[in-house]
Amino acid sequence: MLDLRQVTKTYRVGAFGGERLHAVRGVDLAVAPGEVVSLIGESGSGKSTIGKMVLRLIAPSAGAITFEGRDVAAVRGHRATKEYYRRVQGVFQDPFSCFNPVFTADRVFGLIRAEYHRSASAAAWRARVEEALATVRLDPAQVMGKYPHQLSGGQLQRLLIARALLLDIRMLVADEIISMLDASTRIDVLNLLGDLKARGLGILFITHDLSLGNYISDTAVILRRGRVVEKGPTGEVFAAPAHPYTRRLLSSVPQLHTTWEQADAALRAGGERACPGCARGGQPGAHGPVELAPGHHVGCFTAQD
Amino acid sequence: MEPDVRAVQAAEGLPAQAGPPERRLGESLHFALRNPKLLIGGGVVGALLLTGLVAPLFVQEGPNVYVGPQAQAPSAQYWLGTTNFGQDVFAQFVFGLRSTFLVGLVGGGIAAVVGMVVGFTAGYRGGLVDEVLNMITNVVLVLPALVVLIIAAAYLQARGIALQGLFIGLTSWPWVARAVRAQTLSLATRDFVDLARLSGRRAHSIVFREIAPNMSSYLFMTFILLFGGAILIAAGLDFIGLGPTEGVSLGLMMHNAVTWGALQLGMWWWFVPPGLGITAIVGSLYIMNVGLDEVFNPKLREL
Amino acid sequence: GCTGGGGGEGEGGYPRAQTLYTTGTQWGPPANWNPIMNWEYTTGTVGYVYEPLFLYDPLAGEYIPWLAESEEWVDEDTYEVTLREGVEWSDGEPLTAQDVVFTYELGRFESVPYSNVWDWLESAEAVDERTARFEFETPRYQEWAYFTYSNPIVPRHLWQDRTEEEVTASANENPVGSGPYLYEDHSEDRQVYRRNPDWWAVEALDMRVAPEYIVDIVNTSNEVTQRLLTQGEVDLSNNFLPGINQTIEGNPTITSYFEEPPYMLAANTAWLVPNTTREPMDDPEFRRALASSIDLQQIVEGPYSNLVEPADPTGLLPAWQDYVDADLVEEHGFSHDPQEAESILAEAGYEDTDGDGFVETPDGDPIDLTLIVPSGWSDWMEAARIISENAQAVGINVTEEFPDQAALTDQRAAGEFDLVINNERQLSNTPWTYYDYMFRLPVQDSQNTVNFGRYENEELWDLTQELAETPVDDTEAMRATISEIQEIQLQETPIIPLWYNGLWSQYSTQHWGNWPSDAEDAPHYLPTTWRNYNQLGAVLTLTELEPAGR
Amino acid sequence: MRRYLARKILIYALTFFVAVSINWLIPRLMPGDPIRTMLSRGASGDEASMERMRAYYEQTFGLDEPAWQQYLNFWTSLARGDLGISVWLFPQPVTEILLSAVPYTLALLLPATLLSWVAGNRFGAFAARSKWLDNTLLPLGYVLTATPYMWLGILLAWGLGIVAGWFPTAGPYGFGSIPGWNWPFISDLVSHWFLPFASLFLVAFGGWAIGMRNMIIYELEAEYSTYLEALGAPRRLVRRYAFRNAVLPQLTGLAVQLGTIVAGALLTEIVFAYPGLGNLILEALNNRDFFLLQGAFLFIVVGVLIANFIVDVIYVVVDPRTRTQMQGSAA
Amino acid sequence: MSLDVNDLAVYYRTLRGDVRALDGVSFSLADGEIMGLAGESGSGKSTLGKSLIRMDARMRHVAGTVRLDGAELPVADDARMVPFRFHQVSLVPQYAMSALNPTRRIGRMVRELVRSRGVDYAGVHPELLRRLELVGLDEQVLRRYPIELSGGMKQRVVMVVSTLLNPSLLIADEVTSALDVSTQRAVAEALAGFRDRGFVKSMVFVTHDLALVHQIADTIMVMYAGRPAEKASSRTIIEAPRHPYTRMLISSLPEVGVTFAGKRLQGIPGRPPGLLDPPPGCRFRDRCPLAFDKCAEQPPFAEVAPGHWAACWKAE
Ligand SMILES: Nc1ncnc2c1ncn2[C@@H]1O[C@H](COP(=O)(O)OP(=O)(O)OP(=O)(O)O)[C@@H](O)[C@H]1O
Ligand SMILES: Nc1ncnc2c1ncn2[C@@H]1O[C@H](COP(=O)(O)OP(=O)(O)OP(=O)(O)O)[C@@H](O)[C@H]1O
Ligand SMILES: [Mg+2]
Ligand SMILES: [Mg+2]
Repeated sequence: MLDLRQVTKTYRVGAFGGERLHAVRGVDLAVAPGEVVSLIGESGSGKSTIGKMVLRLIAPSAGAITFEGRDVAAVRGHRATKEYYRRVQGVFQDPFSCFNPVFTADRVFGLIRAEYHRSASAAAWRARVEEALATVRLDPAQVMGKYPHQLSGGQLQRLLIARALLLDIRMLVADEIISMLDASTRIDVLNLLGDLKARGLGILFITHDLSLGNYISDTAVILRRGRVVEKGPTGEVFAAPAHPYTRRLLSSVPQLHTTWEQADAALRAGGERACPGCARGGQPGAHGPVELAPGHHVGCFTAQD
Repeated sequence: MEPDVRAVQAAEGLPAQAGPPERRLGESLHFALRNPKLLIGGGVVGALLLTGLVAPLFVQEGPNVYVGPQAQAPSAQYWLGTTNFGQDVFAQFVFGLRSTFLVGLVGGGIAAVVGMVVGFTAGYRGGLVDEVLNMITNVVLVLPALVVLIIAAAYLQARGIALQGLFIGLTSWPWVARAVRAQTLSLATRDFVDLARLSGRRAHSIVFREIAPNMSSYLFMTFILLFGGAILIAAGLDFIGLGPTEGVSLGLMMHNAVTWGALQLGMWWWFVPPGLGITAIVGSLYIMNVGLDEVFNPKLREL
Repeated sequence: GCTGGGGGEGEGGYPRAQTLYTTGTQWGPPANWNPIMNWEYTTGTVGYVYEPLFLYDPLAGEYIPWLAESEEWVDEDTYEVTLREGVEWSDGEPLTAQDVVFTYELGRFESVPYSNVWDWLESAEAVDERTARFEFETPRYQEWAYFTYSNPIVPRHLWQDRTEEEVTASANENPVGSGPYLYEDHSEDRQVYRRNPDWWAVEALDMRVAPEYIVDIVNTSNEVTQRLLTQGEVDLSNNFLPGINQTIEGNPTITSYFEEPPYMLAANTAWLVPNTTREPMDDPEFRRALASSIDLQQIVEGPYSNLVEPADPTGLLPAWQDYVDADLVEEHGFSHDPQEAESILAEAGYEDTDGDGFVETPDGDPIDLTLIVPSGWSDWMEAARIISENAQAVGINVTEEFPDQAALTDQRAAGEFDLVINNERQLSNTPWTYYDYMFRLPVQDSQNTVNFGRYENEELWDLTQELAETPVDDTEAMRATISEIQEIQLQETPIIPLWYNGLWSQYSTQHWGNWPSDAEDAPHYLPTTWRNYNQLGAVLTLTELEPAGR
Repeated sequence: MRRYLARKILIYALTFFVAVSINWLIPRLMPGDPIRTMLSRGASGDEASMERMRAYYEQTFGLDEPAWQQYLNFWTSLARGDLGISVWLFPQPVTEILLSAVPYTLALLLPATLLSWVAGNRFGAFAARSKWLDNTLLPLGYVLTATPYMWLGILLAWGLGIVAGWFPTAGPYGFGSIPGWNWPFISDLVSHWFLPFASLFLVAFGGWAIGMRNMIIYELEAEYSTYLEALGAPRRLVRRYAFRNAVLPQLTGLAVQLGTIVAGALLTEIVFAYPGLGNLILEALNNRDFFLLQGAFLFIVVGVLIANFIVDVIYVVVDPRTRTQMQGSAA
Repeated sequence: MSLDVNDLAVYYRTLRGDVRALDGVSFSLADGEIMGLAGESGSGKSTLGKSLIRMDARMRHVAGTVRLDGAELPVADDARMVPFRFHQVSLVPQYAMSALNPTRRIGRMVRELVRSRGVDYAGVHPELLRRLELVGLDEQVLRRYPIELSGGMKQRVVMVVSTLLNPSLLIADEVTSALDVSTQRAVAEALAGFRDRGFVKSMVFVTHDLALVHQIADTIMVMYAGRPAEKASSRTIIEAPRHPYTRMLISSLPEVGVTFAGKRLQGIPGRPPGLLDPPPGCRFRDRCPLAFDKCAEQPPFAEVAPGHWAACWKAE
């Protein structure tokens, strides 16, 4: 459904924009209906940039993004853009910053109505909103007419998802939607994503928290400095991380039942720096994705950084 | 002459909004009613404004009409005395207040509008648009405004107060543009802006309906400073004889008093009220502004 | 001891008791000392440094031989002037008839202000060292007399090699003249002269100028001048200082020519100029109605607090009182009379047909006139307000407007105005200058100096030319011509005299005494430093001054 | 750093170009003919000779050429440092007129600006967060900034000059003084300078004091201040740090305000008959002296630009944040 | 017993009344103990941290005492606290990223700070260098401006500076929340290292990430709505929590390996009560599956097992 091919984004930075910053480099990935793809990586690895490119908030410097067979770059003009957003929506990291603090939270629905459902009668619209709220398990009485600060992060995040559901979306970009939430509310939101996936939505789930990526996603994509270093079915990637970077990342994740020492020990045992990609004939430090197992690729770019 | 930019720069540290409107309003009101700076400043400005609005209604003849004896000290009949020609200084003062407020309103308003449009556009659009607007801003900033105004003032064959305000407005916006741009830049990174785009909003409505409301208190304070600044600039122009050629303003009164020898003749009643009026209006506006800052900004509130 | 004003008494300063401080002429830094550029030479360049052949004393109505000892019309077209003996330039060279001839020959350059003399002058030659002879095509006696006292003589030996540009566009630093003062110093805000010890008049006329130094201070504003005057830093101020009447009354050290209103001598007439090419100002009846509507007394007492006097209906200055034909004025003159104004209007068919309180033209067109005066000229602005009020009171819709001065000059020159106030022409030796100003023909696209109202009356212009060619000493003939002019003028009222602008002049007696005044025993000269007024005898004021306390 | 400066210089150059071009244009759009204005001051009333002189001087000033040619001429002579001849003060070269006026303007402007900035900042920092000072002395600051320059000037002139008689109120030095390097003259010079300086200083002082007060309050609330306080640093240190950081925006403020301060100086000069640019500009305007007007304007623009540039450079030196931004990205 | 907090109550003054951000908090901290302080946002963790070193103008000490190394800490008195700060109690603030004066070189700032506290800088300089090295920074950083450092570097600089005078108690508030996993780990381990080397005696490590705190803390105290819910050794808290809140919290944490498809985790329904006017009794009552009548009464924070405190009637 969503396809990224060799997508690259370069920012000009510095005085006169003289320097180039490669935020995303030659990323390939695909999201199918009913699939959750998690993008995982350190801060600055280009995750949000990819998400924003998919949402057309920024334009790729090179490469193509296609959605349902149509090139996203070809979507031009206000009307076409609106149509695109009818299908593809996003939810962002900080629920508090997603709401305009001077308006009530349900204004996000109002905006959708003003742009997409002008003709809907008030009653029909209300019904529609309530249905969406029900989907995200929110009580309309509790959230309508309230200001963002009066709602919890989890509620706000769910409002945002409900907002996306008001449209006929096929694809959701969820950019770190749970990192700002308390542990106890986090899981609710994740579960909600799971439900949506069951409804056939494709989800691009962006996170730096590996355990969360693992919980919800079907495919994991590990990003490092704008490049995909490992990509594969989530279970496989987490169980048998191939790229040293993935392994190191995993070992740093604080886990309830494993101490860091134990993780380190496990890492050492697994052969710390060996890259199975190189072992399979990739040029050490410079090879692109090498398929290890069906759908499990590893890339090694250390030499090019 | 120019608004106290610094107060606004300080306010840039202001968290874009300190809570939602209904609570903010309530709270702001609470603090507003307890803020002596705001109360005193607002009170003085309000009183003068009211005088300027209402008192002229009770003045029978125009401010320039020769109604009484010449050069008379304040008396029960002529509260502020009369000019060399027998014009009622009080009548001139109240009409002058009116036009002084008008200049402030027009000048401040136009500067605010231009500054905001430029600032919003530069901040939101970024890129080349930003560069070009920045350049324009810089040019206007270094052009010595008063000199340009002098030239512009001379260019106009007949000058009204509103026109004067217009010209002042057109030269005093750059710092607003800069400040608004900075604010917009930071607000534009907020996710709700992206969300509005995802909702199919067009750029201008994002700027004016999403970003601007978040800066409302800031914009209001900016306007107040511009208002005061415009009054001072106008007074400067009036003083060197490039003021409006019709009507009265406090600056013009000052100019007339000086050219007609009010100082030598000891006619303080002609000379002091307009100067004091300007100082009082502008000073109170500034004080009010600091008060507002304290009200809007929770960090500065004192309990 | 910071009051500084007089400066250090001893070292590093001009001694106060021997220095005269003047102000009121120079509005910008001294920029040139070129007597030919008569619109902007530094105060005193002519009079203090360069001198004319004659002075004309308008108060006495007589010519005073100055560099010249005598003059003579040898025949109708030939004029001879004889110089004094022993007059020297300040560099020691003798001043001769060649210098005089050279000065007029300079007029061959078109850019020299008096170049028009060659329109009717045929030749100039030095007969001998002291005698110059001029042959005329048309002897315009009145104008020639004007030239003999207003144009200063320049030294040929220093100027003969100068190009046109050097003559008319050079600063002429270090001026070498023949007059009572020598250039001493200048800075941005002052010009200093020192007394010329070898001035010819000391011997020839037993005359000496009293101040050793003259410091002329650049004006910035009336307000500053008033301060300086009050503080005794300025001895003579030639500024219009509103309210100075009260100061004169209240401050014994500040005086002026008269002790009572109008305090000042008259220097020129302020006119209300109607644009006679426009309706309804082309109608003499309308102009007359307008003239009658104006309450001059209100202007005189209001903005001017009696510092000026209302003008005579002929507009001639008090100095020309002799030329005013009283009978004619009695018969045709006008004065403030609203009823009269209204009835003139009614008779001429100006009626308020649409009921807006203002009359329309006989054709029924609404009248909506604008009176312009330069913005910033506050006395005139106030006067304009009064005139509009007066006119409106009789039903003539006049509103005042205050454009920028330069803009006004443009409009005035192009004839794009309804009504304007103007006082271009100054006091001079002959009323001819006034009639020239009023009636000059032909009217051109751009009227820059005269006849702004574009009034076309061949008869008056012929009479004016006749006057120009009347010898200056033939006062009978002059009077006759002038009466003829006045007869038409008073009936036509092409231009409405308003008031006499004063020769603004107030002086402090703290340091200098024996100022001109109308008192019997006081000098009767023009107490001014204005440009071109030294030739009217203002320089003589300096010879009469006495240090105070003596 | 070099890149940054290069960029700044480019911006300044463009600004300069635009500003000066605007200035070239504006007077020419104004109604009024400079030559006629000049000649009409003269006594000669003869229409014909007047016309001839007008043609002559128009040519002398090059005003008879087409506008684009005049514009080109303007830039070429500017490149030669030639600002033309003044119409009003004919035939003085504009450069000369300006050179004799600028020292006076600078003598007022520089000390008044710098001292008021320094003193205002100190005072504002001192008053901040002291309830007593804040409520008593700062209103004074507000009143000072709100005072029209010329009004304060005139009040001072009358109060301290005329009434008290402590200071002379007009001119750069006594009208009877002869310039020279001697004490009487120098003290004379200073006593004339003092009142205009003081009135400029006071107005600006009030502004800076208030600005500083407002800025420093924010700085004292900033997290680095909180951290220092949490570690028990004495108030003195905390304030010193806050002051330093608060001064930086004040520095930008200085650049932004320069145009205004210059305007104030011009007004003050008029009040005190100080022979700086103020009166020159006003009279040049009244006389439609394009050349002098352009020259004065050029001086001011160049001055403001230079001052801005200095501020920019100082800013870069004292605020490390700008430096890293210039290098493109944070470490 | 290095720190002993007894029934501490600190309120925020607001327009609409007091926010009871800390309401009867008692616990103690042994020498060498790192106590993790966990809990939802708004539960009062930072307030507790601030109370121990410097209350801001809005905070009001209502009740309770704090003793450090046997001496009473005058927490309510800003001036009298000064001698204790830095020397005895120190802080790595939540806002470590912006805790350094942006316009001072770090070295100079440290020097001035140390001197202002009456300590000879030359004496501590070598130690400063040693500790910087310890956290992986070289001497160069002292010559840098804060903006020239990355977030993690700044975080570590602040840690070193705050502990330079070997305080007895260090409060580290959310020092790792803004960092990504690998930096987070480095910083957390460095802090533990400081304790091991005796730079600080004991530490309160505030975070909302239980998994992280468990890695380095000896004990964990879980707070809920301004009150301590449970305190025990890290292991106990993770493996055998007694308070229903702690239990629910831990069971809602996904771990690597747990998936949505495999095992659907459950969050805690409801929201914590507002602290402006909190209901009487157990504050978790509304959300607690075990709640019963007695919960209308505030359960004491009682020692339910040796070294294990819980505030729940059903904790036994
Ligand atoms: N507008 C921009 N201009 C210049 N550089 C940018 C811009 N936006 C992002 N970058 C840079 O691009 C890189 C990737 O940024 P991105 O936001 O995609 O990272 P991320 O993986 O989402 O990180 P995080 O986890 O911190 O959100 C970073 O180095 C960032 O500094
Ligand atoms: N200045 C303040 N004024 C009023 N209430 C405040 C203030 N600061 C904090 N509070 C309230 O005090 C309570 C405790 O806040 P605190 O900052 O200690 O929570 P926290 O546990 O540190 O949360 P977080 O994880 O978000 O940092 C919260 O309910 C908060 O709303
Ligand atoms: Mg991101
Ligand atoms: Mg906290």
